[in-house]
Amino acid sequence: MTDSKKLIDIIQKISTQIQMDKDYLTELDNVIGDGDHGINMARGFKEVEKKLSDFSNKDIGSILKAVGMALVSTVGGASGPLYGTAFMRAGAAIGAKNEMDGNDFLNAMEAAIEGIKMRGKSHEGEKTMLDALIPAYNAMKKSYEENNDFKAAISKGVEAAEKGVEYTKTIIATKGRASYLGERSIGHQDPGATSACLMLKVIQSSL
Amino acid sequence: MTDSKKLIDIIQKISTQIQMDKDYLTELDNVIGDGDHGINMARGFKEVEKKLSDFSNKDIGSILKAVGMALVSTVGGASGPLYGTAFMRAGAAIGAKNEMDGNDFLNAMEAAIEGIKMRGKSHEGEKTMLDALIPAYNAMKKSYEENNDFKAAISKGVEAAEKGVEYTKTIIATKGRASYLGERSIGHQDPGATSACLMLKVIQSSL
Amino acid sequence: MKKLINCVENVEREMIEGLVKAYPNHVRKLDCGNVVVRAHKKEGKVALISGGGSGHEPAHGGYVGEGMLDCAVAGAVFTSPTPDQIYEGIKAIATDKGVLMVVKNYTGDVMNFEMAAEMAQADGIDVQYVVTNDDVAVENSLYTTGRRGVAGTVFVHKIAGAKAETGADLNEVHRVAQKVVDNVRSMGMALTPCTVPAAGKPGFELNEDEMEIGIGIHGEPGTHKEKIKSADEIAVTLLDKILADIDYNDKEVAVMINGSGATPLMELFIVNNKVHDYLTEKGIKIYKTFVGNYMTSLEMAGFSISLLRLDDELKELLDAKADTPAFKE
Amino acid sequence: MKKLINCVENVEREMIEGLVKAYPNHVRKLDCGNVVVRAHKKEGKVALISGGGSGHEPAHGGYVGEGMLDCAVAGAVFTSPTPDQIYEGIKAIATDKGVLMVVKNYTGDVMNFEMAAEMAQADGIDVQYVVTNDDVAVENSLYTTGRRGVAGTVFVHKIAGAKAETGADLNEVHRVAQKVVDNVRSMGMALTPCTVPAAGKPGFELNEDEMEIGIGIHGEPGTHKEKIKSADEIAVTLLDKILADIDYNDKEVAVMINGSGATPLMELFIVNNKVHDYLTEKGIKIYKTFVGNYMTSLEMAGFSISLLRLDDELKELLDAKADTPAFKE
Ligand SMILES: Nc1ncnc2c1ncn2[C@@H]1O[C@H](COP(=O)(O)OP(=O)(O)O)[C@@H](O)[C@H]1O
Ligand SMILES: Nc1ncnc2c1ncn2[C@@H]1O[C@H](COP(=O)(O)OP(=O)(O)O)[C@@H](O)[C@H]1O
Ligand SMILES: [Mg+2]
Ligand SMILES: [Mg+2]
Ligand SMILES: [Mg+2]
Ligand SMILES: [Mg+2]
Repeated sequence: MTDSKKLIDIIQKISTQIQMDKDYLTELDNVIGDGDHGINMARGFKEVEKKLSDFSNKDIGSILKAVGMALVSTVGGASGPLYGTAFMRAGAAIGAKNEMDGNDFLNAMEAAIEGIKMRGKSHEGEKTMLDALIPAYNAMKKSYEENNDFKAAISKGVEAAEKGVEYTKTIIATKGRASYLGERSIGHQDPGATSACLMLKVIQSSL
Repeated sequence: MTDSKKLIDIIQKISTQIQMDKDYLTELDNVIGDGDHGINMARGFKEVEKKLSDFSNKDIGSILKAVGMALVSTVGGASGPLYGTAFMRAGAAIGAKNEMDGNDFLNAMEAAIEGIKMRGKSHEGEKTMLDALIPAYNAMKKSYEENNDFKAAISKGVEAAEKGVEYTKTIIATKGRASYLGERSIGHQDPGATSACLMLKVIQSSL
Repeated sequence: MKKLINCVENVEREMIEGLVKAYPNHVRKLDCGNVVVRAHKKEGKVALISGGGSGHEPAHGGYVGEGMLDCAVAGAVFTSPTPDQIYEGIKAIATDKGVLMVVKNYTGDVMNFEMAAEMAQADGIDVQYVVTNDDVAVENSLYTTGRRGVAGTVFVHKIAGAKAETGADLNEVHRVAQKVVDNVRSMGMALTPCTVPAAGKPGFELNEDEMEIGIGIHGEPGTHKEKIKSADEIAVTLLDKILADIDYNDKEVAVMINGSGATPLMELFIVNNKVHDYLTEKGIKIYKTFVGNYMTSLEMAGFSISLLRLDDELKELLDAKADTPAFKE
Repeated sequence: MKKLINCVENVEREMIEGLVKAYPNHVRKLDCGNVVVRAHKKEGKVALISGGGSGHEPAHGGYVGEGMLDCAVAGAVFTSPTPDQIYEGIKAIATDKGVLMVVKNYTGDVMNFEMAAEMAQADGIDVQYVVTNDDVAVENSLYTTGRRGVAGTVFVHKIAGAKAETGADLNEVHRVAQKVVDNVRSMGMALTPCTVPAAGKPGFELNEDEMEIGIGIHGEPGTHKEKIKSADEIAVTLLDKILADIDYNDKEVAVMINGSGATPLMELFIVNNKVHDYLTEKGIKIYKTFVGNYMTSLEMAGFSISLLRLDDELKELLDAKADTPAFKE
């Protein structure tokens, strides 16, 4: 599916996308949170970008861990430790490989999701990034097991993530800042689910 | 010219006029001062009104002194001590009379002006109430000496006061808050000169 | 956006540097980031650390000093600081008596402080923490993140700080801090929103005749909008909600009327005038009152009321000496 | 006009009552009006009285207490109090050592305090006064009222208050107060106007990209408008004007960064960051810094800088104990 070089390229593209959608993500967070999600993510990925040149000789696990560390130490807020933990866990799951296939990706993604659940004490249906990531993971896993085609699988994943983002509009937030709004959070899309979906889309279009 | 009863009536009318022009005077003060002249004067004359019923058996001097005391203790700011002193001095100049003629009025007005000058350490041409009062006094005195007709004299006085108010637009303030504006005070009419002119007009129309 | 700043990226650092330059006898900044510690480290006591996003000044850097905190970590505006910064703070102040973290209950704050604690514990540092959650505007429910930590947190700094200063051990300081958390409740409102510098526009909108009730401290909307009422009516609305939450009957309390940043002190005193009378009518005895800007939200106009139930232990610690840039007793 | 008030006629009284209810151990209100005196009168010292219009909170009621004022008289918002009220204040605090009035240089304040002094002197009370005029924005000229008294006045309260507390006689306390007046200079700016409650609309208008330079403390316009600049540039503009006025070379100074009421502390610290560096570059030594809301203009956003030249006597008095609602040392 991808090697270290390609991975670095994908991370660069994710960063570019996050910078582009900074205001959009912030605007979403303004409605049901404190209006900083885009700012936080953009700050974090800017830091990640600075590290990209150091990554060239590293294995995939180390690269993902370094991304996670950079996010943890620059994003702050809720999304910092969550995305940070996700990338670090993903890196640990893959280990010192220089190539990763679809199975590796799915293992890494599973570990990332577990990391978020543990750190966030959260689960599906709480109007968080998990509502994009978990359905995406499930759809990708199913598709990949059936066809052994990662491109097809990531397409399914993106589709499911997009549905997940839509789904967040219909539910009350019970985790994160949006939970303070109670009923008032209904009708609005979760910024973290949106940023997670954006990342999956970048992966899809980069392959 | 007037007796105690008539005087009380005039004071009542001055108060009504001040309440009516409260916003106008405040607006003038907003431009070159701190936007409270109308508020201050209205507060003071409301207090004066409350005292009117106590005045009915008093002589003219006592009434004017009581008006001055009420203004001093409720108006505050610059205009409080100035108008307060003016009325108190006027009362002292007239003394325990129950009637006053044109000469009495002019003596009282002269004493009032001297009181303002003393308290305010000010003189004509500084963009203050004196720029209405002094020309008015001079015109009234001249007219009264020539014709011995108070109605004619107060008309001349009002005319001169109005010119004085106009004149304050052309000069730089060197006393009071407006003096902080320097050149910027030019073009704007002095609120204190305006309120002084209003009072003279009420006297004119009440006779 | 009208602000006295230089560039949105640097507001936090310049703010912290301006603070330590103003009060060099009280505080200094660590080189590693926006971490404020006491100018002179005090050994032999439990070290207290708090922090959170910036924009709440004087919280938390202004409360570093004798009788209160040993360290405050400042994140980006309204954004929790990162674990590495908190970890540096912990290392700088840790004594052999251990470290107590005072964390406001926000997902981000809790997670970042937890990660820092894990890092410090791996170094063998004894770390415990309390989570403040005094905001009664948010319904407490098993199914949510729980209530927010707001201005009542300052009472935790003051009282746990005083306890730590006595040389008490970590369990004792933790117990007292938790006692304050258990006995303090707050509720806030806003007349105007505020603008995160990096965002450039207000967190919500309000009409000229509207106010936001049940506001937090991060510029987010409150529980609902209402037509503006008189100061007295607003004070009673907030108080009623607080008084319904825990039993204040016949209790002695400390009162905090906390300005949100752009509220004139005149208005806070007018609010206190009613708060005092209303509590007195209800037979609640006011032991001490604090009126001012203690936990702000940038240039938001509004205020919160905090009520802390007191016992003899808390009274004594509340009255104990404090000497910090923003809180002196 | 969005304000936390009940009715515009009562703001001053309710504010003063809210203050004394918050700090009953420090202050009480005279029945006759909005006059605040110490809760416990101290004999054997020169009594200090100050005051002015309301709207400058915590000035002046917040500075009544040990080491500072004995009495503060609050007029209507931005309007000097009346002589009868000041006279009641003087009578309440007068000791056989006499009374010092600290008056800000406004025509109204000076006249009303003078009339009160005449009334008290007629009773045989020994009254002297100083007039503060620290605002360098206004050109000093023989042909004007002279400069305005602004935030530097708080240094007079602090230092003359400390001197009075030593039991010094009236001439001595007057000398020290005058020394502060002679050595303190201030300059301010505003990002937004403020609204006198009784007026209901702002004292001036400013575009989104404009600021007012050389502002006073009564919501009146400043000397001129400018396009908004960075915090650093604004700080330098104000400082340059102050430094050009009297000689600060090689002097030690006290610095006050004073918020106008709606300025977040974050921004004041950012300003102080520059002020500190700029003065240090110029070789001016900063002895002590005060950052906060000391002399406000209702809900105006903006700030002023005050610089006080110090000698050993002033340093010692500045450091002396003060225990008032709004100023503790
Ligand atoms: N407990 C949690 N578990 C999973 N995701 C969460 C949790 N809390 C918050 N989030 C996610 O974090 C996003 C908000 O991130 P951000 O705005 O950067 O942080 P903060 O809320 O601290 O300002 C939310 O939209 C949500 O998707
Ligand atoms: N020294 C002075 N002598 C005479 N009149 C003065 C003097 N200073 C101010 N005034 C008058 O007082 C008016 C302002 O009154 P007011 O607004 O009520 O008081 P303040 O300036 O204290 O707010 C000015 O318009 C001016 O006419
Ligand atoms: Mg957010
Ligand atoms: Mg005026
Ligand atoms: Mg945030
Ligand atoms: Mg005035």
